[in-house]
Amino acid sequence: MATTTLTPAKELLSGNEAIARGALENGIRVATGYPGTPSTEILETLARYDAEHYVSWSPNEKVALDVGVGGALAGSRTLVTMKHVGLNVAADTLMSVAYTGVRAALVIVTADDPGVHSSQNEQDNRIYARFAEIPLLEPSDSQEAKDFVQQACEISERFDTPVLLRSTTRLSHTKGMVSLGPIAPPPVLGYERNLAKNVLVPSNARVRHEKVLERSARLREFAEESSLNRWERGSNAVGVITSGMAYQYVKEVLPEASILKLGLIHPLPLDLLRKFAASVQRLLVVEELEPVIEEQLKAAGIAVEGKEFFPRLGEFSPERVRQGFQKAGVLPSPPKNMEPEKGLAVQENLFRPPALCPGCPHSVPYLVLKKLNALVVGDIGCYTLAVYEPLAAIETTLAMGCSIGMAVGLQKGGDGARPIVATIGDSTFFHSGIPPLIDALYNNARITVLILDNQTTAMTGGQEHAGTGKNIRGEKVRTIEIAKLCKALGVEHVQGVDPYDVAAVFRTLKSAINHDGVSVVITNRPCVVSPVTIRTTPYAVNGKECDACQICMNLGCPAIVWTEEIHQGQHKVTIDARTCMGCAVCALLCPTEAIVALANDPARRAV
Amino acid sequence: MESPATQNVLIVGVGGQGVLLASDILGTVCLGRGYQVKKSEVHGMAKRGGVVYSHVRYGTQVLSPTIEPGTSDVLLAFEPAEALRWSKYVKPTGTVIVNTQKRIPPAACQDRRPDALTRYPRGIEQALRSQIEDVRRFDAETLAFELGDLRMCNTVLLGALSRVCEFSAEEWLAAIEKSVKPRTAELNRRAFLAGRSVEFPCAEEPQAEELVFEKREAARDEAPFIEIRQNWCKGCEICVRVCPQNCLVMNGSKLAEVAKAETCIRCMLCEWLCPDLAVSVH
Amino acid sequence: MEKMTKPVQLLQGNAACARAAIAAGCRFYGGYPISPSSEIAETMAKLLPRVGGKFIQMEDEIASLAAVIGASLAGMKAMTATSGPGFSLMQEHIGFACYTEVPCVVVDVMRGGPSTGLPTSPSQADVMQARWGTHGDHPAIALCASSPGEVYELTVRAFNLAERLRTPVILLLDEVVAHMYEKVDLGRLAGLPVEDRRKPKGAPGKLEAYAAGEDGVPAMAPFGEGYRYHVTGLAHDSRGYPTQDPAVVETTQRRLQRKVDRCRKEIVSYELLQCEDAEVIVFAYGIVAAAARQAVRQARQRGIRAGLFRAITLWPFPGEELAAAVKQAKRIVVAEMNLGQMTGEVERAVGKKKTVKTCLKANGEAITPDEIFSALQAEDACHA
Amino acid sequence: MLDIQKYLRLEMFPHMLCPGCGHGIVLGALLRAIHSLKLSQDEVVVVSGIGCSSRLSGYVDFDTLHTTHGRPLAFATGIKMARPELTVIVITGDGDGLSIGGNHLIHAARRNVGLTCLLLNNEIYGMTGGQAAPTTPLGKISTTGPTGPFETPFDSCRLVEAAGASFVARGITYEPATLEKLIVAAIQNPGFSFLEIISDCPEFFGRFNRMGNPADQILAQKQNVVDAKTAATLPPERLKGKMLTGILHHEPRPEYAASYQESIAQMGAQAR
Amino acid sequence: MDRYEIRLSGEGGQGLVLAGAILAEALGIQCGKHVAYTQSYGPESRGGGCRSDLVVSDQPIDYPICSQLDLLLCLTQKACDKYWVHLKEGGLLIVDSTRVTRLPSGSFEVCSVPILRTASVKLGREVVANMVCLGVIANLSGLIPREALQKALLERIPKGTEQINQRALEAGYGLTGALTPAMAHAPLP
Repeated sequence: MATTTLTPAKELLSGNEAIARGALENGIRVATGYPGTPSTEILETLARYDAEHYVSWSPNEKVALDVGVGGALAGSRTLVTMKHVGLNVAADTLMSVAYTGVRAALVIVTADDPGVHSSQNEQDNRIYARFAEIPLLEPSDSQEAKDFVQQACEISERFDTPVLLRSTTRLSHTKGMVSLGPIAPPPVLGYERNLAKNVLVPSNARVRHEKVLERSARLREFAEESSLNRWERGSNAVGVITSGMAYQYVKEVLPEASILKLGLIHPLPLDLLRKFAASVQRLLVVEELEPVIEEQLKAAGIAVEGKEFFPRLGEFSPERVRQGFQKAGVLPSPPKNMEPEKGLAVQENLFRPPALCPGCPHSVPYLVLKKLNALVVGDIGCYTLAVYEPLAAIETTLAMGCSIGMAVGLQKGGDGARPIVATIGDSTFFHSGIPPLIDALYNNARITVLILDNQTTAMTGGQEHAGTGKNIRGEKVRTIEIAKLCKALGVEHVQGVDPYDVAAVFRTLKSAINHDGVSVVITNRPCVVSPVTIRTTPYAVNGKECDACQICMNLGCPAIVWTEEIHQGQHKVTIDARTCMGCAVCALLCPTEAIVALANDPARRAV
Repeated sequence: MESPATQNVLIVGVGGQGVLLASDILGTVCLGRGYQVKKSEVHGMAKRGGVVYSHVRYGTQVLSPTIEPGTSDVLLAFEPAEALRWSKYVKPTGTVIVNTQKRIPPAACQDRRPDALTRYPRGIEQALRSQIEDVRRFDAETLAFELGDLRMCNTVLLGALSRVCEFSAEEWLAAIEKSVKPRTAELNRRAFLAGRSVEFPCAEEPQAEELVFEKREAARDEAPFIEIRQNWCKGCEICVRVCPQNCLVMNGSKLAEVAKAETCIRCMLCEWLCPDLAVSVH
Repeated sequence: MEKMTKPVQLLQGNAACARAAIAAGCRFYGGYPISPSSEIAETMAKLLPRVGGKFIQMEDEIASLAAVIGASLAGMKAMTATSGPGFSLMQEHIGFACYTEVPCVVVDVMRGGPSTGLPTSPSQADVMQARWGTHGDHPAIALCASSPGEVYELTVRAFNLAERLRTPVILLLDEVVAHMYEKVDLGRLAGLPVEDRRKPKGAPGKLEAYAAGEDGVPAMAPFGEGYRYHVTGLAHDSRGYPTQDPAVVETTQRRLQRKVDRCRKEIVSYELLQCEDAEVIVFAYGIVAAAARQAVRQARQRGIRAGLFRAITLWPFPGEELAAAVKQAKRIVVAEMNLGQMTGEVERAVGKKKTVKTCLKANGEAITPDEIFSALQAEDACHA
Repeated sequence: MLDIQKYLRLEMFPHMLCPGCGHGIVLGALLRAIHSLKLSQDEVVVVSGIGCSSRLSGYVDFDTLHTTHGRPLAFATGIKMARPELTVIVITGDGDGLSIGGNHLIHAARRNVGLTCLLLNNEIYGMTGGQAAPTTPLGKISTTGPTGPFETPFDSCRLVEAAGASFVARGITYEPATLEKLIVAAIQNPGFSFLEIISDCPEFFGRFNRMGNPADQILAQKQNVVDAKTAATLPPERLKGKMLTGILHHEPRPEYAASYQESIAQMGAQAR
Repeated sequence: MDRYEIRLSGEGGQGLVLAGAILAEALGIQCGKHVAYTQSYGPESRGGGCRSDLVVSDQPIDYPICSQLDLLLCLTQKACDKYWVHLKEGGLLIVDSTRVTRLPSGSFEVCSVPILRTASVKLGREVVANMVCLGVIANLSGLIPREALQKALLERIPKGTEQINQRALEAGYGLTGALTPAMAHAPLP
C-alpha cells in the first residue's frame, strides 16, 4: 500500500493509485466521484494524502461531475472519478459540459469493466468520447496512468474541454512500478464570468456546438503529433494497432510485431494510422470490447482486421490475444488440448460463487421476502448477491436506483398478485433512490421500499456517504437521516427494524406490505466488514443436537457448511469459527439447541 | 518467447484468507531487489467468500500483468479446491504449495435433494499430483493456530513459498515488517519462519483417491410425502415459514398447502411445529 | 392390630370414622389438619399403610379432595375429612366429583363459624353448605351421626352410597360427636355390608365412559387398566368429551339428579322416638338429637306428649318421612346448633298447618336437654 | 416414522386452540416423547387444570383427567399414590400452575411425588381473553394490565427448584426436538419433574403486544433464551434478560409414592 | 346406676385426659357400663386449662355432655373456681391441697388431698399425679372395682411404665385410705 510519508523514487502502485498520484503531482484541487468498482480507490487514495485539495464522495456521478464542472469553472484543476456505468448517470452533464468547456482542467476518469467482474454490464465508454466529441486517453500500465493525468490536464486546459481518462478493471487493480514526482500545490485560476460560454440557452448552445467542432478539428491535429500515440517498429509482416491493457498482451504474445500503441483514443490520429497501415503487410486492431478504433479506421478507408479474431465479449488476457493471433494465422495453431471436457466439468462443479458475508445484515430481509412471496425488485449493491441460492429472492437488477421506479411500474402495470418490494441500499438510495420515491408517493403507488441501511457503501469496500456522518476523509459531518427524509417526503409508513431479529423483520415487512400506499422499512445494522470489522463471539454447532434440518443454511451464510455426519439422510452442519462473525441469526433460526455461542473464540488464542 | 527472467507466482484462495496481503508482500520483496513487478487481481468480491487470486510477475521486464495458463512457476494455494481450480496455470515443472484446510462453500451444499452433487470434490491431492510433480501440501492453518492466531495462515504460507523463491529470509522479513501492523510484526515473523521451516512431505500423504464429486444418497427409497389435513389446519403459517425447502405455501383459503413436495428433505419441522397436528411427513 | 380386633372398644367419634372407612374398603386418605377433625387424619395415617392403603397430608383442603378424586379415579376408595373452613375450600371439588361422578367420602366435622369461628366448639352450621355449597345443580347426599357408634355405621354407609351411585357423599359430624368416646361394638359392625363400584363388563376397549343404564350410574373403570377415557369438569357427553349441546347437557344434568332420586328410599334414614302419639315433636340431628332424646324423656315424665324425629340423612331431606311422622302432632320444635338452617326445610315438609318452633343455639356450646325441654313446654320458640 | 394419530382422539379434531397456539406443538412433542419411551397408552395418565393448555388432555388417547383451575397436580398426586406404576403427566398453564395453583406446584415439588409437570407458559391468561398472568413480563400489555403490569413475573424454574423439585428444565416450542428430549428426560426422572415450556399466545399476548402472526412469534422465541450449558460459559452481560433453557437442575432423590409403597411393604402389608 | 357425671380438671401436662380415658375404659369396658367420655380441646388446653368429662350410666346415655357433676376433681385453683358451680347438690369435690387453697362452699362435700406432692415427693415423678387421682377417685367414689381400674390402666399406658403407674394408683388409694367410700361424703378435716 502506498504511504505518504516516505516517497521513494519508485513505488508499486495500482492503476488507481497511480491516477491519484498523478492528480497530486499535477495540482488537482478538486476531486469528486461516486464509488464504483473498479474506480473507487482513486479518491480513497487521494483522501489519504494530507494536502490542500478537496476530495469528496458525491451522492451520485452526475452530482460529482456537476461539482467537478463547478470546480473547473472556479479555476481549479478537477478530477471526477466513476465506473463506466456511472458515466451514464453523469452523461447529461457530460454532453453539455463538452459545449461549455472548462476553465481549469476537468479530467473525468471512467473505469470500465471488461469481463464484468463487478458490474451490471460491460459497456465500452470509449464511445462516449466520440459521442460528446471530447478527448479520451487510455493508459496501459500504472506508470502511464500517472503520466496521462498530466497529459489530460494539459489537453483539457489547452483545448478548453473536459477529458476522459479511461481505465479498465485490469489496469485499475494491477500494481506496477511507478516513478514518482514531486507533489505540486494546486493553483487556482479564479472564476471568469462568461455568459455566452457558460449559459447554454439555445442561442448560446448553437454557437457552442460550432466551437466544439472547431475544437475537434484542432484536437485531431494535436493527435497526429501527440506523444500519447507511439509507433513501435518491428517486423513489417504484421502491424498491430492497440491500446490500454491489450497493448501489454500483444507485446507479450507477439513481441516482434510492429505496433502502433494509441494513448489518445479520441480523436484518432488518422494520418499516423494511414502511415502505419502502409508500412505493414497485414494490419490488425487488437482492442478490448467494442470495435471503436476498427470501425473508425474502416470508415476512414483503412483496411484493417480485428473483431473477426479478437472477441467483442469479455476481458482480454495473453492467452485470448494469443488465440486471436492464432485464429488470424499470425501465430501457429496449438496442438489439440488434452481432455478439455474433463477439465471443464471440474471447473463447473468447483462451485464458489460470491455470497453475502457471514453476519451480513442483508441476509435475513431477503430470507423473509422470499417467504413472503414478494416480487423483489433489486438494485445495485452487495444485496444483489441475494439473487443466488439459497436466498434467491431478487428478481430484477438493472442499474443504480432503478428499483423504486421499477417497482412503481411493476405495481401499476401488474396484476397485484404479489406484493412488490423494492430493495435498495443506503448509498444507492442517496445515489438515485429519492426521485423515484417521490414518484411513488406522487403517483400513489402501493409498494414497499426496503432500504437496507448498512451505514456504508459496502459493495465497493465501505465508503462513507451522506448518511454515515463522515466524509471521505473520515471527518464528522452532517448525517442525512433516511427515515426523516422519507417522512419529510410524505411517507406515512416508515419503520425501522433490526435485520438480525428474524421475527421482527417478518412482522415489519408484513405490516409494510399490507400498508395501502408507499411504505418504507429501514434496516439498522451496519455492514460487518466495512468500514470496520464487527466480529463478536462466534457460534458453533453442537453436532449431537443438530437435526440436519438445514434451516440455518437458508441464510446462505458462508460460515455454515455441511459436515460428513448424516442424520436422516441429511448432512449435519458446522460453523466455521474462522469466518463466523457472531451475528447469531443462525442460532435464532435453529429449531434445536444445536447452535450455541462459544465463550472463547477458537480462531484466536491468547498470544 | 517470453522473457526467460520473468517469474510467475499465482496466489489463490478464498475471500478473507489474506491472499492480497500475501501478494503485496511478495511484490515488496521483488521491488526490494529492483525487479520489475506486476501484480494483478480483481477486488470487489474479495470479502464475500468468493474466489480470490493474485497474479504476481517479476523479472527484468514484465509486460502482461496476468499469467498465461501453463506458465506459472509457483501456485500458492490457500485452499485445496482453489489449488485444483488454478492448477492449469502451473507449469508441469512448477510447484504447488497448498494449505490442506478446506473451505467448503455453502453453495456447494445447497442442493439438498438425493442424487444432488456435492460440489466440492474428494481426491484433490491426487488430481493435483497427476498434473504437477512438486505438490507441497501442509496444514498451514493449524500451524498458524498453534502460533496463536489463525489469521497468520497467509504468512505461514509465504514462509513455505520463500523456499522456492530466490529471495533470502531477510528480504522477506523486511518486506513483511513493512507491510503488517507493528503490533503483529513479531507474530508474523514467527509465522513466516515456521512456514519456512516446514519440510515436505511434512505429513503422511492421503490415500490416492480419484477426483470425484459425490452424489448424495437418499435416506429412504420412497420419496417423502407431506400430508396436510386441511380440515385440521387453521392457517397459522408456521409450517410454511419454517420449511427450509419452501415446500409449502399458503393457499387461497389461507391454509397450508404442499407446493413443491419434490424438494422435501424430510426434516420434519413442519410436522413437529404444526400446532394443529395437521401435517404429517411420510 | 390387637386393638383393631377387640370387639367392643372405647372409641372416639373421629377414630370410629377412620376405622369404619378402612372397614368399608377405603384405601386412600388425603387431608389437611383442621380442628376438630384431625384425629381422623391421624388415625388414617397410622392405620392405612397397615392395610396397604395410602395416606397423604396435602397442602390444603382443595388439594386434599383433589388427591382423593385422583385416587378414586385410579381405583381406590378414598376419603378426606375436614371442618367448616376446609369444607368451604372443598366445595369446588365436591362439584367436580359430582359432575365427573367420582365416588368419594367427605367428612365435615362441624365447628363454630363463620370464618375461623370457634375451632374447638361444636356447631351444625354447615348443613346448608353441604347441600348448596357448590355452584350449579347437582344432587347431594349428606349423612349426620349423633354418636361414635353411629359415626362408624354411617361412614360405611357413606362409602357404600358413594360407590354405588358414583358420587361424593358427605358425612356431617360435630365437634362433640367427633371427640367423644363411647363403647363401640366393632364385632357387630364388622358385619355391615360393603359395596364396591361397578366396573365395566368385558375387556378394555373403547369405553363410552358416561353411558349409563337404567340406574343412571355408569360403570366405572379405574385409570391404568386400558379403558382410556376422558374425565372433565366441563359439560360432557356420554363419551366424556366436552360439549355445549344443550340437549346433551340437559340429559346429563337430569341423569345425575335421577340416579340419586331413584335411590332416595335407600338413602334416607331417620329415627323416631315416641312420635306415634306426640303432640309436640322435636326435629333434631347430630348431637342435638342426643339432648333432644333426653328432653323428650324428661317431657314424657312430666306428662307432655313429646316425640323426636331424628334425621340421619340430611340430604336428600327426609321431608316425606317427617311429614308422615308429625301427622298427628300440633307443634314441631326444630332444635339445631345454628340460626335455623334446617327450619325452612322442616316448614316446607310439614306444611303450613303445623306450628314450627325453633330451639336454636349458635354460640359454640351444645344445646342442653333442659333447653329443648323448655322449648317443648313453651308455646313460643326458645332461643337458647 | 411415527404416526402421531395413533395417540389422538381423532373424533376431537380439529382441536379448539387458536391458530398458531404453541400448545399444539407441545402436544406433538409430548406424544413423540411418550412414543420414544415405548410407554403403552394404558400406562399413561394425563392430568390437566383449566386453561388453554389444559385442554390438551382431551385430545390424547390415554386415561385423561381435566380437572379444576390450578389443581391438576393435586389430582395427579392422588392418582400417582394410588397407582405408582403409572406415568402421570400433568399439563398446566402459567396462570393455572403458578397463580391459582402455585401452592400445589411448590408442594408437589417439595414432596417429590413422581409426576411430570409440563407448565405451558404463554405469559397471559388465554382462555379468559388475555388477562395479566403471574408470568406477564414487565411492560407487556394485557386486558387487566392495559399499560403493562408493575409486578415482577415469576421465574417458575427457579421457584420450583427452590421448592425441591428433583428435575427442572425449560424448553421452547420452537425447538420441538429438544422439547421431546426434555420431556423424555423429565418422564425418566423418578421424582417430581418440572418442565416449563415457553409457548405462544398469538391471539392475545401476541396481538396485544404487536408481535406479528404465529409464525413471527415462534421465530422470536429464541431471541430471549440461552441454553444453560452455553450460558455457563458466557459472561453475565450476554445473559442479561435471557431465560435459560435445557435441564436446569437434576438431582434425583427418593420418589414419594415409591417410598410410601416401600414403607407399606416394610410393614408387611400388601398394597391394594 | 343412673347417670353419673365426672369431671377431671386442672392444667395441661397433668395427664387428666389419659386419666379420663382410663376411667372410661374401666367403667365402660371392664365394668360393662355405658360411658361417654369427652375432653376439652384446642386453645383451651394450650391456654393452661384441661378438662375431661365422663358420663357413666347403666342405661344407654342419651346426652353425653356433663352438666350436673357428681364428682369434680380440680388440680388447680383456676379449675376449681371455674367448675365448682356445676357440682350437683350433694356432689363430691376433690382438690389438690397444695394448689387449691380457696375452697368454695356449697351443698357438696369437699376432699382436699396432697395429690401432686404425693406424686412428686413420694413417688418422685410428678407426671404420675393422674394415676394418684384415679386412686383417689376410685377409693372415694366407690364406682370402680380396683381390678377393673388396674386392667384399664395397663390397657392404656405406655409400655415400660406399668410399675410406676401402678404404684401411683396405689398411692392414690393410700392417700384416702382412712376414708371409706361411705365416709367420702363426710367433710374432711
